[in-house]
Amino acid sequence: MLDFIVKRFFQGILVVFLVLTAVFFLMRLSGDPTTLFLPQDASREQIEAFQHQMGLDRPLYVQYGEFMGNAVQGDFGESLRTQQDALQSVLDRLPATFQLAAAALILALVIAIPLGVLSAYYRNSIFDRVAVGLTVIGQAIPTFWMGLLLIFLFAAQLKILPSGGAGTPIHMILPMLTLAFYSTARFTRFTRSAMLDVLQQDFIRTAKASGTPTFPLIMKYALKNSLIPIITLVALDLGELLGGAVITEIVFSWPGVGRLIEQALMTRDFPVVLAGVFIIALIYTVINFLADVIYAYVNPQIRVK
Amino acid sequence: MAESILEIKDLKIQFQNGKHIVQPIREVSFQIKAGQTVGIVGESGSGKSVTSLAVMGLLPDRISSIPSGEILFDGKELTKLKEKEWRKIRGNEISMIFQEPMTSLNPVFTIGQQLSEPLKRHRQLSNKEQKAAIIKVLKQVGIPRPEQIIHEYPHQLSGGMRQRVMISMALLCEPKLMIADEPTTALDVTIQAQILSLLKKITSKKDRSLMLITHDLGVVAEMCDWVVVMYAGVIVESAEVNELFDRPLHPYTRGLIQSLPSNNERKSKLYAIQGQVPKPEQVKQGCIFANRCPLAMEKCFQESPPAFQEDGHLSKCWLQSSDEGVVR
Amino acid sequence: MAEDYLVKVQNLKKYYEVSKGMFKQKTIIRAVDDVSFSIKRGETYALVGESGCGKSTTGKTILGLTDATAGEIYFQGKDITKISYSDMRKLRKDFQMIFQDPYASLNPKKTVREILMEPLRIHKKFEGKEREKKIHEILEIVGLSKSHLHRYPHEFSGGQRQRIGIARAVILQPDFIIADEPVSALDVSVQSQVINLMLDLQKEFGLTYLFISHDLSVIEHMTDRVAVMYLGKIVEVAETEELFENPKHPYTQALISAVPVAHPREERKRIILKGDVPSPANPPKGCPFHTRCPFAMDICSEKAPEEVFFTDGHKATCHLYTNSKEEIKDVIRNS
Amino acid sequence: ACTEETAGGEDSGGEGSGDGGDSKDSIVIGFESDAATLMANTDVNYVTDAQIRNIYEPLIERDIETKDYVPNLAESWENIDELTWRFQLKEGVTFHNGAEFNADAVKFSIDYILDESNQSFYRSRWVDIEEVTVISPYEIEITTSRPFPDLMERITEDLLIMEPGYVEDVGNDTAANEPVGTGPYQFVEWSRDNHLKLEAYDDYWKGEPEIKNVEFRYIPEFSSRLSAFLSGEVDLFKNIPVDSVAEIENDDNSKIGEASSSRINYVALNTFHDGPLQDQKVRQAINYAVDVDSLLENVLNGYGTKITGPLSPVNSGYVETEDYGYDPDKAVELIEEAGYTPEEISLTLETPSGRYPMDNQVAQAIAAQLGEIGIQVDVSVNEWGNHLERIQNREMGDMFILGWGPAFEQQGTIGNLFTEDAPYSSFHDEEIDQEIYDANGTFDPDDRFDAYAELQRKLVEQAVWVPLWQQADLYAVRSDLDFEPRVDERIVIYDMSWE
Amino acid sequence: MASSIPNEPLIPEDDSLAFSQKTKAAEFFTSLLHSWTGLLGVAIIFILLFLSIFGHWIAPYDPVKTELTAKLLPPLTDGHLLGTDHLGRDLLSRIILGARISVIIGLSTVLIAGLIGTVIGIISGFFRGWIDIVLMRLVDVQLSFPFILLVLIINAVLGAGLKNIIISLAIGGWVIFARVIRSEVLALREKDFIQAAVATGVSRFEILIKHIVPNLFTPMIILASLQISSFIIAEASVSFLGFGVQPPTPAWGNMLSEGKDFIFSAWWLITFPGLAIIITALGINLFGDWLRDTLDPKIKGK
Ligand SMILES: Nc1ncnc2c1ncn2[C@@H]1O[C@H](COP(=O)(O)OP(=O)(O)OP(=O)(O)O)[C@@H](O)[C@H]1O
Ligand SMILES: Nc1ncnc2c1ncn2[C@@H]1O[C@H](COP(=O)(O)OP(=O)(O)OP(=O)(O)O)[C@@H](O)[C@H]1O
Ligand SMILES: [Mg+2]
Ligand SMILES: [Mg+2]
Repeated sequence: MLDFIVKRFFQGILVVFLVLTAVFFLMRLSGDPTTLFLPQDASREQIEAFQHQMGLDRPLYVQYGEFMGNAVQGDFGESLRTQQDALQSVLDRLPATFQLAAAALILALVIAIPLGVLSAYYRNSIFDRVAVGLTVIGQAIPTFWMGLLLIFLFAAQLKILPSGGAGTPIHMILPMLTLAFYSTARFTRFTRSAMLDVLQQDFIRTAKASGTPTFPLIMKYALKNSLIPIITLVALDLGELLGGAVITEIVFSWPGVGRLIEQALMTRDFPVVLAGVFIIALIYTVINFLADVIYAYVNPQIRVK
Repeated sequence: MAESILEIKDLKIQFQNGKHIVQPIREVSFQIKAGQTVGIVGESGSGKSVTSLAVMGLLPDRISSIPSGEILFDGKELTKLKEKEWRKIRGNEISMIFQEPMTSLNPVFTIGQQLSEPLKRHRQLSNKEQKAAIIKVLKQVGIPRPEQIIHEYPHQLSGGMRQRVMISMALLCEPKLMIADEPTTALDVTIQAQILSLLKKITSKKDRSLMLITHDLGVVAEMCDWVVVMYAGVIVESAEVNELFDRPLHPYTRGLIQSLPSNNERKSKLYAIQGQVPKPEQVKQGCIFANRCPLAMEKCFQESPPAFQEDGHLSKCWLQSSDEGVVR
Repeated sequence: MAEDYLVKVQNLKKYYEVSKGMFKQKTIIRAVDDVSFSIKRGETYALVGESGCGKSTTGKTILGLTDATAGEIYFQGKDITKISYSDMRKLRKDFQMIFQDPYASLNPKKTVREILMEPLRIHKKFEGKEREKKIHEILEIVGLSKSHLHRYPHEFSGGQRQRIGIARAVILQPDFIIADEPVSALDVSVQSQVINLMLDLQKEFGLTYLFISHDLSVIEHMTDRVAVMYLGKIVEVAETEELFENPKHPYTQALISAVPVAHPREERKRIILKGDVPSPANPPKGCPFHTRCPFAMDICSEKAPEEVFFTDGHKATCHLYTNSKEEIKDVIRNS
Repeated sequence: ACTEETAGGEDSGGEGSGDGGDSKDSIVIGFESDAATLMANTDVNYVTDAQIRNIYEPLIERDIETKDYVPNLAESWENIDELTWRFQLKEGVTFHNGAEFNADAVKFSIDYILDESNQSFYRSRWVDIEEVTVISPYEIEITTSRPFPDLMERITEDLLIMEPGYVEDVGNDTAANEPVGTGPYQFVEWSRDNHLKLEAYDDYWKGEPEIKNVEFRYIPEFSSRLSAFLSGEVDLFKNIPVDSVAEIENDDNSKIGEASSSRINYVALNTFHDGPLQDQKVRQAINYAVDVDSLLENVLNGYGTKITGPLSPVNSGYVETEDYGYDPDKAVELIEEAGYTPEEISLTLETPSGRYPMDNQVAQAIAAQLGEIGIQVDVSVNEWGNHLERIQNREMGDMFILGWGPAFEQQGTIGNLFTEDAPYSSFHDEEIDQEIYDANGTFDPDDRFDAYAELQRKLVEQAVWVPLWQQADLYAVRSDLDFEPRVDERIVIYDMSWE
Repeated sequence: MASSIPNEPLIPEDDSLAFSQKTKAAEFFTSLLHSWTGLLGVAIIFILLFLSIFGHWIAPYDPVKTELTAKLLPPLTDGHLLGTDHLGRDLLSRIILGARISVIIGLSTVLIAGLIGTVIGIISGFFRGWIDIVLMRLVDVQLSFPFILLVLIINAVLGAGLKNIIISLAIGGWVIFARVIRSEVLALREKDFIQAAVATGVSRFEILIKHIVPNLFTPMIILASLQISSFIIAEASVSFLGFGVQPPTPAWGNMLSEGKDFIFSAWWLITFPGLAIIITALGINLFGDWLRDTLDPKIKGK
């Protein structure tokens, strides 16, 4: 167990390190942020002064070395745009992102698992077909389109929900729905197919043969087996929801990490991009680790005694 | 004859996969008397498992149906039962041991949890009583340290142990009939011997009936009182066990017995039945075995033979018809 | 005499390193643990034992499908454990394998013709027309026809596939064939067809078989000598008839006694072994069988037994025979 | 942080709904992005500036009608010599924290810009300042290292006064998040990328503002912004695409505010590379072939004010220049005179997307217009950062669309666009270079005006670019809000009121 | 979408995978006729391909021709079936021509990503050892990052445009191919028929090319068909953020991006391209699902 944790810890560090390295060089390749920050009328000398000030005129490897040296100490530098501590800016956005992701995830699970279970149980019935149809359509709808549609309906036409911003729980409804939509489709499908898989297993027949009625059979015997693979998927999706909700965050003006990174990308605010990438890679790694641990916990076959 | 615990009459079972209809069970009739161990032998795909599932009411929903025939259990017609009524029977009056001990237990529940299931469904017992009852059967099937085992998960047990757990589960509610579908095929020889002797011990006590499904004639010879030989969804021969081995009537049964290596001289060519078992959709008119039968006659290809019977020894072969005379 | 041995295996070891589950440490599985035996030209040598005892691993290691951890394998007097993959390739025309699972051993994307052509092509045997002729010939020998040439494996039944597998193995006319449970996946009626085929081929081509099986009645029927394996070790070797008549090792005895009878009236005294085969990852100390042995003595759990030789090359590895004969009888009687 | 947001959100919801009727004293203003920092004198971006100008104040303001400098925190000023300026400051002004406004604050604010470690983006404009000297508590002197006529402009446009005691006390980081100024509104709460809340400063020296509570809300997506406006969450926001104007006009509670901005849009004709554009005649031809009126009418729905030269009438020093007008025949003629046929000219036109009103649509329409006379134009759209970088690195293709401003001084535009150093027009001519240099050094206002007037005429004659228009700044405004859009894009809440 | 996750198991059981040439087509066809979802998917894909090839002839108007006097016409006016956009371009024509871009992007990304991923997966799975470790770490690195952000970052480096969006999507998308193919190869390696080939003396290279690769086609095709739609959607998302295919080239993503500002005034501008994307993704997904169900007996199941 300890072995495993130590191994995963170092693996995680390696992964985060490599991600940072890759993004560092990618960002430098993306161009020079100077023009974006200085006034348009800045002269050549002024530009050079800025580059010098920001350390952009030094050889890449020196910049990289310094960046890594500082990053190890949790110092990603200051945002070029806001001059705030880059890491802090990202951390400040994290709660909003977490809130949204958690809400969306819970919503998705609450809808998807019963739907997937029923769908699998009533395989090939009308209900199943409708459910499967919805999931296929759900996976075909781009997030931003869904977002726009919801804004159009609930904010512009019906005027019952705010179109964006954060603050009250009401503000969260539309972005949560948007984010949950895709996940719900995925989870439903996955639950359904995991359930179908399980329902074909011999041990289900065994349970039936000992007179177990349908409801406990499904809820107790089959679902627990299906939940095990779902955990991995949920972990992956949580990662995606945390880091990949860029579009939803933009459409609904949600002050989260994704939007911050996108903005930083557009303005080539390197320190913020890197800090954001760092946090996301870290979260991913941690979530995956936790998923493995939970997986091992609920799956007695690999649990340590 | 009177106390047959299970009687199957002219059972037909069909599966429908989309527009495809197959009938893997076409004519099956046999009975099991109280206290008897009846062996059902036949090669892969002959319909042994499907038959047993029909007796348990576990044929897959929607895609399977029983177009005709009856299954009488203790005088009760089972084919028309509702799911609720089935539940009272399953695990309680009829129980089943499956072929694959590795996959027949739920990997995420402890042995104890799984064993308590039939008790929960069919007996009103306190937790303590449940535990006591479980430990008792576990001891009965020869599982060491049952108090510990009930807290373990299936994957922590070996194949033999798991099969014992399956057997104990089948025994828990003292059913009138047990069905064992190839309970030892997946096991090693030495473990197989353990399990067979256990089953023997169990059936010899009280009068438990056992329907033992196998493809191994040796197991039949070892275990059974009565034998039913199936071939491609049809019962071709059925007889008392000694009678069957001494005087097999159907060429298929004869072939099976003759091809046992121990019935052949060492290093000589084994007796072999030519060809292979037809799939359910390949069945043509006439005797189903005709195309592989060394004694096949014209008639065999045209008309399927009825069940000829002689002192309870049944055989579905034209050779038994009076005008041809009984061979041997 | 020594030249008579086609295959000679000496102190062969094959250990697998596996990590089970994500939290668990690596464990070493001693699949084959110090095994020596020799196979004479033209004989059928059987390897018998329970699941997981290392039969297949032994076979695959001999064929160089996995590398041996230690030990030597002599084929026609040459040690083949030390030669390179490409040198080994050339040798392969002389030894072949028949696999257990007829469904997994044929490439589903290739026709029968392609499957049979490959060995000829690889070893540059014959030219164009002749190759076709050879393929037709071999198909006929294994009981298939030309009409099957362009079909894919999935269009055949298990028995037919096994025939194709056998055809592939013998098309190069090798000297030596390892058959790993060639019939255990087959139906009873087809099983005898395949056994007959193997017997025929042996006669026709003078093949030497290493026949791996757990089915003692088949072994008794068709093999010349038997090695009994238990937990990666060979515990007894004897001529087949001798072994079945006069098994020495308690494990062999139990194994033979466990075979179901052929007739309901036949009586047989059973030795029912207690417990299960221990894991090869964690084999018992001393004699690996002592945990289940009805005759286990104190020494069995302490010291691994030495080989004991009886008449006609019959040998067993058991402490019962390392002491004097008298004591043995006592032990057996008292049990 | 979550609880803060929630708490903040609740009362904002109350204000935002805006149905309080007569008792209404709060406003919600939508912005496409957050302020980069609330520190004054740091970020040049208009979004930041527009917001913090309600907190901080400049020394001098500009009358947007007359374009004259008018006193604010400075009461008067004089030029001692070409290198020395002296300012008299207003007395009795207090910062939000109660501290007195005085000369120290001014010196501190300028020094803040000049201090390299503060990384002010304004610093580059202020490098010619030599020293700031406090003469008396309400008198200050600035000396420059060379004649710097532009200083007035810089003081007016850039400089905002910070409270030195506060900044030194709490440090730059805190001051950047919780600003203290002398302006009409004081800081309440800032949730990054979410909102900024201000409240009226009771002791404001010009008198208490009418609107008491202000919230800037950040909504990056236009459609979300619009929907927030239409649903009443937001009372005011800027930058409406021209095609959405009707939508707002049709809404009963809304109106459109329009101002002709001092920001101009143009099509640059790149002469840095070899090619037909180095030929004056070809450049002129393109000027003839682009129908600016039609673009304005059809693409911009008439929102915008046509310009004909390098400056807009808003700029000081503007003189009227000749309009090329739309004359495709003349264009073809000129091209042929230059030794080409239109068909053999193939040009690229690069544009950002969404940076200026309808920018990429304008580019596509221009391509179509040039296509009419046979010139093949390939439009490509650049991400904004790339666009700027390509210009800066002189990697731009033949033509590109860019905006400039808001600027008032002629030097700010001409000096920064048409010299060899400045790539933003990508036009360069040695003679003009020299004239610009000379004009910039001219201190006498009249001489300076004449020099620039001449330059404007020359630049038009050279057809250095295709002048398009002054951007129309379009605001969506709650109909009962008294709000006058300004040419300088500033949003002065102090001047607003509810009817 | 990188979560183009191991949704359902992709590894098909080998034996029912194989169809003999003759029966293959027939069996395929009948199985298609029996599945209306599969048929619908195929129909949509055919329409899409048809439009992308013959779009120029079918489109009623020049899709890039601006007609400023006829801008923002609602559907069904003046011969514009789906209306016009803010530059007076015919929406229907643009959607028809946009199909081509979607097809190009879908196919070429899946081709590039599939190729890279497959090659890496094969190398990793077949040769194992250190190269496997290195490559799989690379995969880990990439998987510890949201797909869409990755694509954005790469696009920020490369700049916008058709070619670049394809490259960035491919870079973002190869991982899943590598993973799936690697595990397929690992599974194949252990198969008896590979062992049989080794035993016959087939060289390693030939084993790879003749025995392993042909058995990868099915999982590759299934995976590819399931990935295409996520690439198409991802392109639209990236275009929505301003990267991606740039105007005036008609692509559904940039049409949406341009149209989103008109959500209140001209609903058709985001509605129809959006529907086009959805229908396309739907069609491809249906087809992919059907393909998997047909080729993968595990799901088809008993
Ligand atoms: N769900 C099903 N759908 C269609 N056909 C089925 C189904 N289940 C079984 N069959 C068919 O019914 C026939 C009998 O199958 P069954 O499992 O009873 O054989 P068996 O005698 O038990 O064979 P084995 O020894 O292999 O277990 C087979 O041909 C099989 O293909
Ligand atoms: N590739 C492998 N990696 C790890 N362990 C292996 C591998 N192959 C075999 N083993 C282990 O080695 C031991 C011997 O396996 P082997 O397949 O040789 O047994 P066997 O006697 O052929 O059994 P069976 O009768 O089941 O085929 C088993 O415990 C098995 O789990
Ligand atoms: Mg069966
Ligand atoms: Mg084996």
